[in-house]
Amino acid sequence: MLEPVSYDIGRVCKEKDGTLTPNLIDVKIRSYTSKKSEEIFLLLPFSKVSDGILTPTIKMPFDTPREIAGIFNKSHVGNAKYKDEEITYQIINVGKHIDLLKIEDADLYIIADGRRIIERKELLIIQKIREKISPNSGIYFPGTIPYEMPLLAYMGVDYFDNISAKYYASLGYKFTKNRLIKSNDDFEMLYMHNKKVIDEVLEEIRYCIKEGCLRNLVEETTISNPYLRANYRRYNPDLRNIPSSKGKKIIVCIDETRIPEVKKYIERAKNYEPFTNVVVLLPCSSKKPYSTSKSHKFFINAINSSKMVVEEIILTSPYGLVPRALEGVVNYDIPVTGEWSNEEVEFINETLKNYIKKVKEKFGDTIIISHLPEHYLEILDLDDYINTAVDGNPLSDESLNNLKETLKKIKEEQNINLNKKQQKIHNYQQLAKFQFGVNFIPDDVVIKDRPNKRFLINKNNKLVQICSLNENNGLFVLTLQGGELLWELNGKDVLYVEVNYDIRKGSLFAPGFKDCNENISVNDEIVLIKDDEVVGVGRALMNGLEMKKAKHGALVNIRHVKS
Amino acid sequence: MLEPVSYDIGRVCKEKDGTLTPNLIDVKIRSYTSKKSEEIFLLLPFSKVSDGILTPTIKMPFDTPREIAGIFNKSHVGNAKYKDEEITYQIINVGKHIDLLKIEDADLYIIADGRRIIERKELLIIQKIREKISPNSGIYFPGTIPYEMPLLAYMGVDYFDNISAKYYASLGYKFTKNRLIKSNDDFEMLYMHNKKVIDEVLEEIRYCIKEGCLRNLVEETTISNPYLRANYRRYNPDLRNIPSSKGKKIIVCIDETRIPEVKKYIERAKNYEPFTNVVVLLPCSSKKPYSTSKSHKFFINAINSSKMVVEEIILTSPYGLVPRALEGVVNYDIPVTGEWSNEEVEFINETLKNYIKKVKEKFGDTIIISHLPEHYLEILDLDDYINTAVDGNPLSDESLNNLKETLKKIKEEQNINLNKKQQKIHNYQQLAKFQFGVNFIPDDVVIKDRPNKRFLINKNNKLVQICSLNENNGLFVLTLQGGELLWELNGKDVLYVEVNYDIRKGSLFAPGFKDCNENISVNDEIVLIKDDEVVGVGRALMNGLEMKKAKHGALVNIRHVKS
Amino acid sequence: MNNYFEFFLKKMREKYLKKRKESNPNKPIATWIQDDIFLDKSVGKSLTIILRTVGCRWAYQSGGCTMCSYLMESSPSPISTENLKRQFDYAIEKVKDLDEFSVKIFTSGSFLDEFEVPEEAREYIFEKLGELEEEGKLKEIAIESRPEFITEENLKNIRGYIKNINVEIGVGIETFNEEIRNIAIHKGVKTEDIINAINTTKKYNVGIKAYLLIKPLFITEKDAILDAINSGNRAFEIGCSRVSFCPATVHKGTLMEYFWSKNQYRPPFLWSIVEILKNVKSKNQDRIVMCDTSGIPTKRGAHNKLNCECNYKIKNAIEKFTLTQDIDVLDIECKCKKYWESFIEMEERNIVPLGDVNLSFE
Amino acid sequence: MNNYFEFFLKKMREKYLKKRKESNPNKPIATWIQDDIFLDKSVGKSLTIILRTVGCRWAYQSGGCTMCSYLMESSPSPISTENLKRQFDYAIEKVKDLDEFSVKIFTSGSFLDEFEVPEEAREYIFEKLGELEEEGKLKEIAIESRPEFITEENLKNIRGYIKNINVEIGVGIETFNEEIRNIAIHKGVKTEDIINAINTTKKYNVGIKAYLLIKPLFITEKDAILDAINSGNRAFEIGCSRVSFCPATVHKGTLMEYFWSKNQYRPPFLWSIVEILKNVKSKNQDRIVMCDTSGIPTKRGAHNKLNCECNYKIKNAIEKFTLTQDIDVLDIECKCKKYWESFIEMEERNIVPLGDVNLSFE
Repeated sequence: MLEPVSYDIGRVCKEKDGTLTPNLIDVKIRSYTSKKSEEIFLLLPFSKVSDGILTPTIKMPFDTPREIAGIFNKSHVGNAKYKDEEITYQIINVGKHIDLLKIEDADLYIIADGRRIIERKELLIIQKIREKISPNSGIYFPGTIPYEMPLLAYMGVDYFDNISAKYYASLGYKFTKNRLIKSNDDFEMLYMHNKKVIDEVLEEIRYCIKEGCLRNLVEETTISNPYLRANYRRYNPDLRNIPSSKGKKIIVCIDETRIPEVKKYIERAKNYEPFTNVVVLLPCSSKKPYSTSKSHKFFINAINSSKMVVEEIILTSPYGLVPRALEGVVNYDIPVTGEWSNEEVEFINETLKNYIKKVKEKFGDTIIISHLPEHYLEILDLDDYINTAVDGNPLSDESLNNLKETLKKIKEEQNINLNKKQQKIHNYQQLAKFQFGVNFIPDDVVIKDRPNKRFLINKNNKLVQICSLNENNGLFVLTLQGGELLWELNGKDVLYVEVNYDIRKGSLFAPGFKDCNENISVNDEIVLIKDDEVVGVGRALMNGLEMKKAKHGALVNIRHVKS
Repeated sequence: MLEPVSYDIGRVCKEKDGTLTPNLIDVKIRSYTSKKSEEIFLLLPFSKVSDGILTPTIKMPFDTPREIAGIFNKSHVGNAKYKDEEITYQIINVGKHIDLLKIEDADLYIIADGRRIIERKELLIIQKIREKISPNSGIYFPGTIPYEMPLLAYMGVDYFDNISAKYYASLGYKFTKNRLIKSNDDFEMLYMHNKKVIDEVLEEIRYCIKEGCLRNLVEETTISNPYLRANYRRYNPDLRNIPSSKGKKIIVCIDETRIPEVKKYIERAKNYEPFTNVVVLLPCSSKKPYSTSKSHKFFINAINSSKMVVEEIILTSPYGLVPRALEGVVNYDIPVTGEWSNEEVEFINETLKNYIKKVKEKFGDTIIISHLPEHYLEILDLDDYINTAVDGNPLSDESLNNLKETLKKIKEEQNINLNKKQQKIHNYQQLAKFQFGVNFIPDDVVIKDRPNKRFLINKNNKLVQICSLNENNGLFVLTLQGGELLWELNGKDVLYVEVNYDIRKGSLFAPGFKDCNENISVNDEIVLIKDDEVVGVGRALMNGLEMKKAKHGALVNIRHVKS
Repeated sequence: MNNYFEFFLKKMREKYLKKRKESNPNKPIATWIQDDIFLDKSVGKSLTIILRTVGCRWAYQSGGCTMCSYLMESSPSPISTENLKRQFDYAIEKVKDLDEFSVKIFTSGSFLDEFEVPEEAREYIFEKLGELEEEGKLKEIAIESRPEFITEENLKNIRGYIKNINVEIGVGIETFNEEIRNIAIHKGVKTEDIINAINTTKKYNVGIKAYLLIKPLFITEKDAILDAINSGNRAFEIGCSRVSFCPATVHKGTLMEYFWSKNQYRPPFLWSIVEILKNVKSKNQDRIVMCDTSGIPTKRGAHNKLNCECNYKIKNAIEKFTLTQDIDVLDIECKCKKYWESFIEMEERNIVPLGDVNLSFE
Repeated sequence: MNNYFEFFLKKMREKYLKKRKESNPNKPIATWIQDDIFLDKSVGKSLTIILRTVGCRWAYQSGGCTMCSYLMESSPSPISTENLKRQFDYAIEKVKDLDEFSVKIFTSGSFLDEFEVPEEAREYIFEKLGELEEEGKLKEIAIESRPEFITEENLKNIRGYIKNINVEIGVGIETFNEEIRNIAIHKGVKTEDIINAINTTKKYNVGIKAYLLIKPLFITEKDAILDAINSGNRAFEIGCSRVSFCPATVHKGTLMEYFWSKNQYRPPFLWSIVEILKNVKSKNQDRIVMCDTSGIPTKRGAHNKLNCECNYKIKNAIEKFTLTQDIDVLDIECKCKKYWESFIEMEERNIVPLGDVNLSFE
């Protein structure tokens, strides 16, 4: 019933009539008993006969002892009409016995006893359901309060209702985005207000997913609620539901080392290989990519004028360590207070140690140069390094000159003769590994800078482009030749999608899909395969696992097709 | 122009007409030039001649170089009519040169260039102003966006306006509590909506101050804004603006060890003295006070049945360490994930070490018994202790029995014979030190439990009550005799307020105030003094420093008066 | 699966029964006189006798019903015929000065079950009652029994002593929804048995008073309302002589208490009861519709918003209605009714029954 | 305090002047022919000559005005009388084929200041212009000067050569608010001096064209509007022959640029200019009100919301207005006007001038 439009851990989907989710769902819910009775009596002011979701008469309370769970129908499946469409639904009512959960094939999954599930911090059941079901199926979590909705959407819920607006209005409570306020306003005013707050929160959820900042909205709405916060902290989202680089500044104010964006970066960057054993540690800059900042222009200038080729490594929260090669994929804004949390210190030192270990493994000896402000040195747990920022200020003339002279000396003493151009290619190769898991850029690649950065190889005495660089997110965009090269070198290790028909430019829909690499993340550049041959390249609209479960809708945006 | 009604770092005040702040202020602002010109021309659609705040014609931009700061009027003072009242105002316009700030005596302080001050993270200027001015004076911060308001109110701002609603509506932006959303709604709809959001945030600010949860609202609104978050983190609020115990559950989801409630507790608890050298470390419980929880009933039962008197110490985040004596003053709700942050671990170990040091100083030898769940032991940095929770579960029959037997054995071996009743009195004495800085409960105090907990001493062969215990916030409530005892024992070291007239029950107003102990916090129990004699006891309505600067309004709630 | 359920209920029952206390076998559990409505709609006095027996056989055998703990008041040691006679004599003494009254004999089980009341005791009691009938003092008698004991034999026996006056047997029908009766309530009674019992009693001109439970476990407030209305109407349809609604009250030691204590069961709203009574009465205007009000409006019994002032008003109205059968006395308004309506809607969305006001954010 | 300010401005000026380049001393900075409006409201051609001199004495002495960097175009090395003559000759050549024209001579300073234009050069120029007047070709002449050089002697001298036609001296009055003129702009000219100069010119039937600056530093948009309206009306009141508004454009190396680069100064909105022109013209319907449009609508010049389509429409309208003096051409609407209104209100509340659209949250 739903087609995903965009992902940011949570997802925005489109209904057939164009309505976007997460949103309110307009279905009636009642039990078989009610239905039957309603057909006989029509006396209650609030009951009207209509079609909708039918629930079993007897429901399972949350703390139902295991011994008596058998009397309840735990997998209640039915058919209903929704917006002129015949849909199947399953009601999920397993109380605290999540192991009893048995997912059937359905269009809509309705979570029973949501109030209790939230109270008892068992929200992870949502993830369990979402993992198993088709991206075209919806999850409906009834009865929520506004501040619960962002976290639920983050976990994969598509549908809500606004009955809580009425319920809490009847108790004299006024909604805000974060709490319920006791109010003297009359019921009708409170009810209208509360419904509006729900609409606004839903609008903000959809907005934030599209803008890639749903996590922030979740932080905002869970931070004053220990239950929700605990549920949030325990949730390990599927990192394939965010792109490798968002192409937008992300905001990180808490949980620095634990947010999905950072975890994803760490996962992807772990294969980074250093180019040389002379490492210059640099501070981060507020402007991104770092190299466009004033301070980094000074650093780069000092390094270049030494004629020395070094590993430029930026130490930063929340990413820990960013090699110059990968600076294009990180873009973030953090509160600048000059303080580091213990988590940050630990994280930065751990990643730095791993990195140095890697340099040592490759080159044996290693020279670490710290060109960092004083407050970095306080947190740095390094044994042996040269500090070139002598006065604690890496931007002072003295420090910059010191950096230059130090590098010059090292160059002379060690007689190092590395090629800047080779490093540049090396860096792009590392970026390719970051993006695709494997490299496909040959050492003799030709790089053109205008009108945009393009990468070409010599094929049959002709230069053909294999990819270009998207300056916005710092990632490569494949050409067909690039896709072929990737496939040639790595086969099914690459991010491929296999199709079963002759594709054309546009969208790959579910029926044309045959198989794919499950590691595909949303927005990944992918190679399209048919009968073991590259037939095109494109961009994934959902992750690989989701593609496999999809029943309809577009899976891939096909950009180039082999003619 | 304002009289404080309640404090929670920020403050709610009452205007003469009963309006509560923080709120919108209805004053006109324009420059002398405008005023003069408006008198001549009335052609601009948006300008109407009326009284209001007049600003100098020439204003100082934020980055004005110091050399030319001299051409600006940095302390612009004037008179205006506000709600039929003649008020004085000062416009604060010192750009980045906060050292040029010179506070004049005024009713209203208007912060010029607020947009830039926020952007440049110089919000601490608010605190600088608030420190110096009378609690009866207001601070007006023009031009704010909804999510800036809670932090500003937390820092001491009383007045806002809703001009940003219009400004951003004209740019096509819709307010939420945390962000601006690009919208296609028309100007009038956006403008109405944005104004409503501002009203709602202001209502929530007032609500949260009264409920004692303004910090939570500030966390919610700063967490997605690195600028505001940095300003928040750099802000060290005056801890006298929260009571020693809120008497309400506080919510702590982030910054566990840095929040004012914890800092205040640490500050007050640092004088705690142990009763014995046998210490049992216990885990916290969700129910507060701990001793009313199921688990603690088991612990206490095991301890009591050993007939051993021990120091019961609860290890917990965010407070670190809570001796049984002080358990009544902490009441909090935290996300339970079973994980500790490094900050929490460090903090807990530090406070524990300090505590053990104190025990050793007093008693020499110390026996530490850990009766904690397994995940506590992982974080505990203790050299020498007995673990009685043998199976990792302090609630198992085995563990509880083990605790009891261990204590029995210690009692026998060490031949310890402490009196449970003495410990009880000791604990109340420690609580008195926590609350008043000094103890006033004699060792031979008589404690009655019904109808409420009361403390009596023998005076001229008559039992007279010195205080009772407020079960709600775990603190003492003084009687006149209690006040006299406090004053007798400690003089001006106690929390006293000196008056200059013969008081009656009710309120002490500013004109009757003479002097006070500056350490008084809001809600503190205080002793009223006249001519060096106790004349009554009461509850402080604001902190001591604020009292000294107050010009009108109630300062103290006088409960008992010497007849 | 149902076997696990029964096993669980039985163990729960056994565990709780350990707390049962010994008591005087010669005194009934309770006995009192009250105003009551007779089948001819006249109002008079009734004597209620709750005999102390060994208790309900179904409760012993199968763990019993999920809301019932009457077994706790029964006797842990055997009750002899002699004991029962003395209990009856003790009670009947109370009406010796009345000119006209009815007698209602309950056992918190089945009066007709020999396991509880041996034949000899039963005949003794009927004989005594027969005498009172002859004296013209006895207006009606009522006893209580599960349907399986409503046999031709037993009825013949009764009518041997009680010749003419109205005899009614209260039967805990609870509901006509078999799923609710046998799963949610665990009554162990089929609808078929009930119909058979009714047909049998008709032959002997004995009435059946249908006891209907308002809001068993596991169903929502709305279903509870609809189910009670449905069952009330059905009871009259199939020939019950009157209907007595019993709004659920949370008994100690029951499965209902287990869920209630976790705030996963909420006793019915008084608004729901009012709705049910109005509805059933207006469809059966010449019939007697009654409602028990014990437990109202404590937190274990039926209640609206706790502490709302309407609680006692409605309780009184229900009592008045039971006596007068006047539907208009139930016309009561209170602004907390909005909460009831909202609760019902919220609960339908939550699918699973909600507990009492649930302010998890506080 | 003001001394520090002047010292700062001077240092700033000196620092920036180091970047000044040498140029051909025999060519004027610029010269062009354009459509223009004469004092009698007829429209014809005018020749503008911007002479290259050593530049404005005030700028050298005191650091000059906070928005002006014309000194950068002046010559770093001395300009001789001979050079000036050649510049003039070069320029005047352009109108040799025209039948009727006016001549406007500017120096980016004061034409009447001997420091810039030696007496001999000035007399040479006036002589030549006198000849053109006699030929009947010259319709009007205009020069530019700070008021301190508008002396009886100088005027007598001019009128010695230029007998009858309209002579106007452009004076950078900027505003009639002394605080704004002398602090915010740092003009170094008292209102008194201006009035004296006007009185002097009147005696010689020489006109004064008031140059008024729209939106100097340190004042809000609203104040800028009101100040410009005020000053425009005032200028006519005290006898200026015409008013020419100059919306501020951010020049390089100025204090204005310093604040603009930090987004702490925003050039005026075109809506503000429209408001000013409409207002002043409608109060002075028989007078000529002009407005410079250079720099419009770049981000350094006056503009509405950048990239809004109304920018060029309004620029054209202003140019048309200057030529036709028809106020109706300024009746333009665009929905970005709401932003202008809101900006003004927001800025009044912010007290200190705002920068351009300021989306700090992005």
